[in-house]
Amino acid sequence: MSEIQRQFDSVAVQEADFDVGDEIATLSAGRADVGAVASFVGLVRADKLSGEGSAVSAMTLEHYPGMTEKSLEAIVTEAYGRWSLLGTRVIHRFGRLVPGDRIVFVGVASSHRGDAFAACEFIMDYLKTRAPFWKKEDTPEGGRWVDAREADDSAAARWDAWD
Amino acid sequence: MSEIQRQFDSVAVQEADFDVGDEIATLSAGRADVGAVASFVGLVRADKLSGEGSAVSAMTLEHYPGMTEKSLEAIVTEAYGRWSLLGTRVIHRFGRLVPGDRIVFVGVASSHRGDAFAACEFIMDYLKTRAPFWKKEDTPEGGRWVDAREADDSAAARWDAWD
Amino acid sequence: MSVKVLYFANLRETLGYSHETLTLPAGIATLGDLRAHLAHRGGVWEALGEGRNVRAAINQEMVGPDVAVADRDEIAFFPPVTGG
Amino acid sequence: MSVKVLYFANLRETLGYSHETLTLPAGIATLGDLRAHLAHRGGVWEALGEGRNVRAAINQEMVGPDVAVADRDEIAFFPPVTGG
Repeated sequence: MSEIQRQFDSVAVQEADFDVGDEIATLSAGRADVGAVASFVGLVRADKLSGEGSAVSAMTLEHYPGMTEKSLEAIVTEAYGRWSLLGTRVIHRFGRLVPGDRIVFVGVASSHRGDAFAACEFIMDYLKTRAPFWKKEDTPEGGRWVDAREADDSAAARWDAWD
Repeated sequence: MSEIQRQFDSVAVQEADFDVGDEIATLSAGRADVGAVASFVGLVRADKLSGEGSAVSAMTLEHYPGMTEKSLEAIVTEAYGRWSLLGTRVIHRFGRLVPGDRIVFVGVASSHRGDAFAACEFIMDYLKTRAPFWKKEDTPEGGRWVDAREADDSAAARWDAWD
Repeated sequence: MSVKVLYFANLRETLGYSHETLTLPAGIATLGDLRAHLAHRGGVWEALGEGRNVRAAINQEMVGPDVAVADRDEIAFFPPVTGG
Repeated sequence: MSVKVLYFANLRETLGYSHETLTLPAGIATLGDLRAHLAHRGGVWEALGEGRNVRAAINQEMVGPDVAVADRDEIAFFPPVTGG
């Protein structure tokens, strides 16, 4: 299996939850060249998710089927071009989620920790600004679409200076 | 339980392996304010672990009992002072390990991913230069103490500029 | 020239459409032209007007307003993304 | 003044000691003084000599050569750490 194919198999957009321990273990399973696995789990927070005051009782994640996968694959390919990586895994859920539920997983395997950390954070930052997902929160006042955060744009823009 | 006590309970130095999925889940279990868990797993590589050419068949991690725990606690306390964190977990193994074995786990929970990523990488960088562990590799040519990497000193020094 | 247009999230709710198939009148060459054409319908469609924070994709790739539209393209309009 | 001295990793192997209890002669005030005193034993102990890459801790805290040594201190000498 070529490096390119491996990258693309590594992206999943699904309603189901995932097993974080399994995903991290799979990134180094059966190989002795992986020295570092950096990973990230994003979860639904109950408090002030979009910066306002209301408690969130649930949220629904809408996405653009087809484009979500393509955009995540593009982000991962970009990461492979920037760092020396041995494996990646990106899982993003959609549908109805409640506080404490996992939303997203990003795992990156590399020989050295610097590459693994940088690529993992890069993928998250780009995913936040480029992958077509939209959150709608259930609050006591009714449904509320989450506004995009400027902080996410500037987090993603940091990486552009590297070009 | 105070914040300070929680930090100190979060450090473990042990021979036994650990369950990565459990450790990450514990960092957000039962709370709805954690939006981000960044984590790192370090593993034994078989290839050129210390930059030389020989394959590594096993390694033994020696440590300074008492000081290891104290130094890890100091690193975690430093991280709490720099970022807004909701939980941390640091596990470092000692004894005999073979390629593919987990050596170290660092997990950091926060409301936002920026703090979680930064603190996780900071703890790893400081652990690499301050925690009293020493690796001795078994190679076809016999035992070999791993030399400290200058890259680790400069990785840790990055954070000093923030003071 | 016929294109498929998709709408997502609050834009989908505001417009009351998730998708439509459009035969484009002459003079619509770019994504920006198409957006202006749709906003010109008035009423709820002003949500696509100039100054509104709307992103767009052609064939599932996010692009800017100057990109040309071609026959059978899949075009999508949506608010800034909020996943992750 | 009596102190406990610990040695780790390749330093422990080179010296052939993991620890010793030492009654310090007069004139040893700092960690640097103690290190020079030990290196002065000659032979393998030159591994503690000036220019060798040795780190040290007093009471389990890494410190520099100018820090004062006190009665009953636990002092450790070791190479740069390589954990993680």
